[in-house]
Amino acid sequence: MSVDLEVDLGGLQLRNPVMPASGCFGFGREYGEYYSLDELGAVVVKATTLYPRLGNPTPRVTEVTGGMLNAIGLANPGLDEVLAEELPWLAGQNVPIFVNVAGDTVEDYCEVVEQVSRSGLAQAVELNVSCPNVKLGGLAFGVDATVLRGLVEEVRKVCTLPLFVKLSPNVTRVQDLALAAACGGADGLSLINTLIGMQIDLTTRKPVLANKTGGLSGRAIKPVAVRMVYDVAREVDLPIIGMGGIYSGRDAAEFIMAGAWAVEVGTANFTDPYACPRIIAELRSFMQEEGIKNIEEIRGCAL
Amino acid sequence: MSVDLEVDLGGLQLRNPVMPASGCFGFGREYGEYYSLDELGAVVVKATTLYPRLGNPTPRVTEVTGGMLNAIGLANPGLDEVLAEELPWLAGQNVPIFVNVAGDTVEDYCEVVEQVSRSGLAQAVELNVSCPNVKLGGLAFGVDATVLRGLVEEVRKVCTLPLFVKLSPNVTRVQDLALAAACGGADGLSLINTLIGMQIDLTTRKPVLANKTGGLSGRAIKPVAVRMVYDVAREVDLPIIGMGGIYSGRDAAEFIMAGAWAVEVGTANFTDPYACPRIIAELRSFMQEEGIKNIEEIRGCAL
Amino acid sequence: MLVEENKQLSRDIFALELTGEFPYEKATSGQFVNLLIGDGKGHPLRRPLSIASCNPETKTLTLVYRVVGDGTKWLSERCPGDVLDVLGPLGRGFPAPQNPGTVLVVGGGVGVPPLYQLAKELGAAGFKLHIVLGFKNQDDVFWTREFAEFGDVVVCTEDGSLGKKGFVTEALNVNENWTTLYSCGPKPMLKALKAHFQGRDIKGYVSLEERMACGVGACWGCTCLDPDGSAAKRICKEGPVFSWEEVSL
Amino acid sequence: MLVEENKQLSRDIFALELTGEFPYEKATSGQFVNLLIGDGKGHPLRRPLSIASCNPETKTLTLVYRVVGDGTKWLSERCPGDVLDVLGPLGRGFPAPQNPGTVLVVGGGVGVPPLYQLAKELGAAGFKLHIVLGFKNQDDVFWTREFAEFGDVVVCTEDGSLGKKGFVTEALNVNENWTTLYSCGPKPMLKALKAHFQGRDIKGYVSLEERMACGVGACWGCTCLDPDGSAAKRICKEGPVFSWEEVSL
Ligand SMILES: Cc1cc2nc3c(=O)[nH]c(=O)nc-3n(C[C@H](O)[C@H](O)[C@H](O)COP(=O)(O)OP(=O)(O)OC[C@H]3O[C@@H](n4cnc5c(N)ncnc54)[C@H](O)[C@@H]3O)c2cc1C
Ligand SMILES: Cc1cc2nc3c(=O)[nH]c(=O)nc-3n(C[C@H](O)[C@H](O)[C@H](O)COP(=O)(O)OP(=O)(O)OC[C@H]3O[C@@H](n4cnc5c(N)ncnc54)[C@H](O)[C@@H]3O)c2cc1C
Ligand SMILES: Cc1cc2nc3c(=O)[nH]c(=O)nc-3n(C[C@H](O)[C@H](O)[C@H](O)COP(=O)(O)O)c2cc1C
Ligand SMILES: Cc1cc2nc3c(=O)[nH]c(=O)nc-3n(C[C@H](O)[C@H](O)[C@H](O)COP(=O)(O)O)c2cc1C
Ligand code: FES
Ligand code: FES
Repeated sequence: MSVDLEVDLGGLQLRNPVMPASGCFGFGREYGEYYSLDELGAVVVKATTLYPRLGNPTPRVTEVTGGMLNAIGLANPGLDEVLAEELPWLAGQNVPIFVNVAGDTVEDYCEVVEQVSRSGLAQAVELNVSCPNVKLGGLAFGVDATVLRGLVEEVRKVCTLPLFVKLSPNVTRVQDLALAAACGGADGLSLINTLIGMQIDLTTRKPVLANKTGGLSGRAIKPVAVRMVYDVAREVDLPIIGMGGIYSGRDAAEFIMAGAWAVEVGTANFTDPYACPRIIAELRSFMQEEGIKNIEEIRGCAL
Repeated sequence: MSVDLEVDLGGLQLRNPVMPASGCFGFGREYGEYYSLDELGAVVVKATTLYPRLGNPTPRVTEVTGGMLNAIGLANPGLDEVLAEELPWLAGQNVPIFVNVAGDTVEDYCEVVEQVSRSGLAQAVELNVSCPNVKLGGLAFGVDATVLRGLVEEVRKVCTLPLFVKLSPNVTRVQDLALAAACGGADGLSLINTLIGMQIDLTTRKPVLANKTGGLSGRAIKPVAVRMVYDVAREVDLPIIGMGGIYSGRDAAEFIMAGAWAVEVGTANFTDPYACPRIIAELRSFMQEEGIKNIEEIRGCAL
Repeated sequence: MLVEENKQLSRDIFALELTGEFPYEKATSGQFVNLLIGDGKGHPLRRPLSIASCNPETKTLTLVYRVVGDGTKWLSERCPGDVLDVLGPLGRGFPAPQNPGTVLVVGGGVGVPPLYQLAKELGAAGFKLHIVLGFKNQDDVFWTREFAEFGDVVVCTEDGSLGKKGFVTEALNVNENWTTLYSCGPKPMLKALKAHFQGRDIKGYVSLEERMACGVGACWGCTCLDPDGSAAKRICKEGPVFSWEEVSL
Repeated sequence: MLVEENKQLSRDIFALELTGEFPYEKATSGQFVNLLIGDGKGHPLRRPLSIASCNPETKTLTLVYRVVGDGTKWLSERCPGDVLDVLGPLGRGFPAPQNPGTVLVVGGGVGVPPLYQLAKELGAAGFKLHIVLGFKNQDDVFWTREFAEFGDVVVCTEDGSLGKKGFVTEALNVNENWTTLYSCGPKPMLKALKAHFQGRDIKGYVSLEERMACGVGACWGCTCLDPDGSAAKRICKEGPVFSWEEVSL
């Protein structure tokens, strides 16, 4: 049986619903040495900020049962270099580009989004309003509905690309934030970002990460992520990109059944550099075995 | 080296800081067949409500990577039977008893707490304001600071026992809820209850649990739990009982370093019926190896 | 316990023979054990499997399981000499018949194995048994010869590829003089049996299944309701065997 | 890759010899591989280990590791014939010396192994080597004889239980005419070395360690800073080997 993996993500045509998640795939160059990036549905690049950032002190990453903690702190080379060096290279790889954008102020966000829109190098913007690692800004936008709506409204004015808002799971009711983003003018929603966690080193008796807390990702968060996708899909009528602990085609199918239109793969890349193409192949096999002709057939079927 | 495992939990003397968590240990009878309950620091019994409850339809439990989901729905025999049949038996086992109390209304909570206080059969009350499984009540109390404070204030009036409030992790800032409970008159805090999650059966294409969502527990939630204990310990000056994914003495030590005075062990009992006494022994060995004489020496040392 | 043998019985059914320390004397037919998968890190919940046979003399315990997921797949890969963490015996098994006369034993699929120990016990106690075993098709069939030692055996397959074609109820004449019925298998089969014998003078026992967490009665994960839906029973503790009157199917 | 041998070298140090498919030709001294622990389910992050020796002719790769936690403990239990998932070679290794003259090679603890491949390469290229190897005490010492093939070797132990007593710096006369220094070991040792040779005309290279997630440059988990703290470098991609001028220790 031939199955159709294509998805129309609110106007954006993807050849399949699988894309690497922001921060877990750099700007594509590194894993581009392992396989051809045009196999992917899209590439979501590292959070880009107006100015270069060094990020948090190290250690920034550590393993926990079923996942990892990270406190990268939005380290990135800054908008100018991203536009000059990274996106032009990636734009030559024949794969849609989502630029993940972060900032400390509404103005920063707007400036980055405007320049990315104008550059003609990207196909969509993913607004990172939930990075739990940066003490200034970041967190605040993603956890308060009014603040979030305000941010999205301003960004919307300067954004000529499809605008996805990436939600934080560290909130009481994620669907309220999803609605706020929708009201602000988002074209779609990405979820979930990492859960805030901590690991303590029993020898030093201090937190392992220099930043003390870090974002939990990987298999451990999958049930929470599936639930949040489900909660949001039931209340908001926008395309959803689901993520959180996806390691296999079956995991991807679970998110799609919960209401996701597409999925992102983060931590799994670190365990298996070929995770994304493998997940695409596994999703295709799963659909063949189950006689599912296209993604829409199962999208949100568990709702 | 001889180490001292005793803890003074705000006036309550425990011979060690390890107790089984509510809902994972019935009223003590079942695991009491595997070892003597007086080895434990205390026993926290199943959530007790004013009237008997059948709970949610089955399936109510399912395994996920690194943990499980449950949607028991507060099934319990109700206050009268608990007071007549369960607590008298457990009170004969020479171990302090924490009665976990749940309800739909402030009046229900107060009625149960008052009768438990009067019964003379319990040493402490743990207020379950965070059970994510019951559609009516439960959730609402634990996620809104004003509502929570109001509940705790009313319960406080009728509670003559040490009053622990068990916090929900499904909130934006757990420390705000902790403060609300403290202002309401809590003597201590227990955290965390389960994170809300979902698992979808790829064959039926529906949620596995009849209740659709369930509470995530086990190793998967440990980093989130440690972080929340840490967050609360920094801002609230009350004894904390930490829990979430504790499987070993080292896990228990991690919570204590994050600021917990004692710990509860839930899901681990299902994997290993001897989990609690094993964890006590492991904690003792850990302290011996590290030359830690008593629990206070490491309590909150990572803060 | 120690794996003595792990033998494939049919397409996806295996018989696991265990030996070593176990309270063999205490175990009765219809009870189950709760098995740890690996070191429990990857699989925090144990897997409940019925006791198919338990022999205190030879000190062997036999479990028969169908490979359906990760846990049973892992089990199917165990080899003689491997060590398994086995909790049990758990729950309440089949009670002895209250009346003399022919006893009806009806099993479906992986509901068949726990009835083996039962048939053995009833056979030893001198009861006359009529045994009906239902399977999907001939590839699923196992242990029919073993049961024949204790009574007359009728095999049914849904597609008729072996024995009688159809469901087990079709092979059961309600007018026969059976005094007690013991059954284990998929819920629809148990329901059909109860309906089939509705109003007849026969005592019925069913063995139920439900997803379990603790397996010992501590978590209330595995409950079923009594017939009027007013009280809950724990399948792992008050069950897994119940009389027809005790539960709503 | 296939485990050929997994030999205990000292108290908690093991040498793992691997064979099978690997781009041996591409690997240079100072690079590392990233090893999957088990099937990766229990341990989602790979473990970085330096290439201690790589032989394209015999198609063998040797890693030397200290057992410090779960991952390395699991590694130490692998047997010949076991299969490992090895990603690499990764990162940027030791560059060739820019000047002729005696080369100083200084290793501490598990910083010693990556220098073995380096010494082998430099020895083959005809360089004269002075090798200083530091360990905690005599129970930790390994491979000193192996290094002696390529130059003169000085062994130091912190407690003096073997060789010279004290830190490696104490065994190094700054007035000697060394042109290049290659070092790998704990950060305090690398810092002390840099301070020791401050102002001397010697080119220094250090191999750094940091907790890693991807190991390929994609996550920015493993960065260090340049000396004025204004730019970040990824240890797994731009490193793990850096010249003294490139990084702040
Ligand atoms: C009292 C009792 C006795 C049983 N006896 C037998 C037996 O003798 N032979 C046999 O083949 N099977 C028996 N089962 C069913 C058996 O427990 C499941 O097939 C098994 O747990 C599946 O595990 P898995 O990891 O392969 O499947 P998965 O689907 O990967 O398991 C996921 C989770 O669901 C649970 N689960 C899945 N299917 C069932 C089920 N049918 N019943 C209960 N829990 C389930 C598992 O225990 C696990 O927690 C019995 C079940 C119960 C409750
Ligand atoms: C480029 C590089 C090369 C290395 N080469 C060697 C070598 O040749 N021989 C050797 O013995 N060790 C080497 N190390 C250190 C080695 O990676 C760690 O000792 C190992 O990862 C510990 O794993 P574990 O599971 O046993 O310990 P755990 O403490 O259980 O590991 C927990 C997590 O912390 C990480 N971690 C722990 N210690 C270190 C460390 N020192 N450096 C980086 N990550 C760490 C682990 O990778 C894992 O993600 C190297 C490290 C790096 C970065
Ligand atoms: C090392 C690391 C860096 C990350 N950086 C970003 C980031 O820059 N922007 C962002 O929106 N999310 C970031 N994330 C979150 C991921 O994109 C993703 O939402 C999360 O990891 C859950 O998916 P996973 O479980 O598949 O990893 C990062 C995650 C990790 C592990
Ligand atoms: C099956 C089950 C039932 C539970 N029932 C209750 C309950 O009745 N009251 C309560 O406060 N918490 C209940 N909990 C939550 C636990 O007490 C504990 O907070 C949580 O499981 C985290 O700890 P763990 O990871 O060690 O299991 C239940 C948890 C499980 C797994
Ligand atoms: S499985 Fe816990 S009560 Fe039955
Ligand atoms: S470990 Fe990911 S960039 Fe170095």
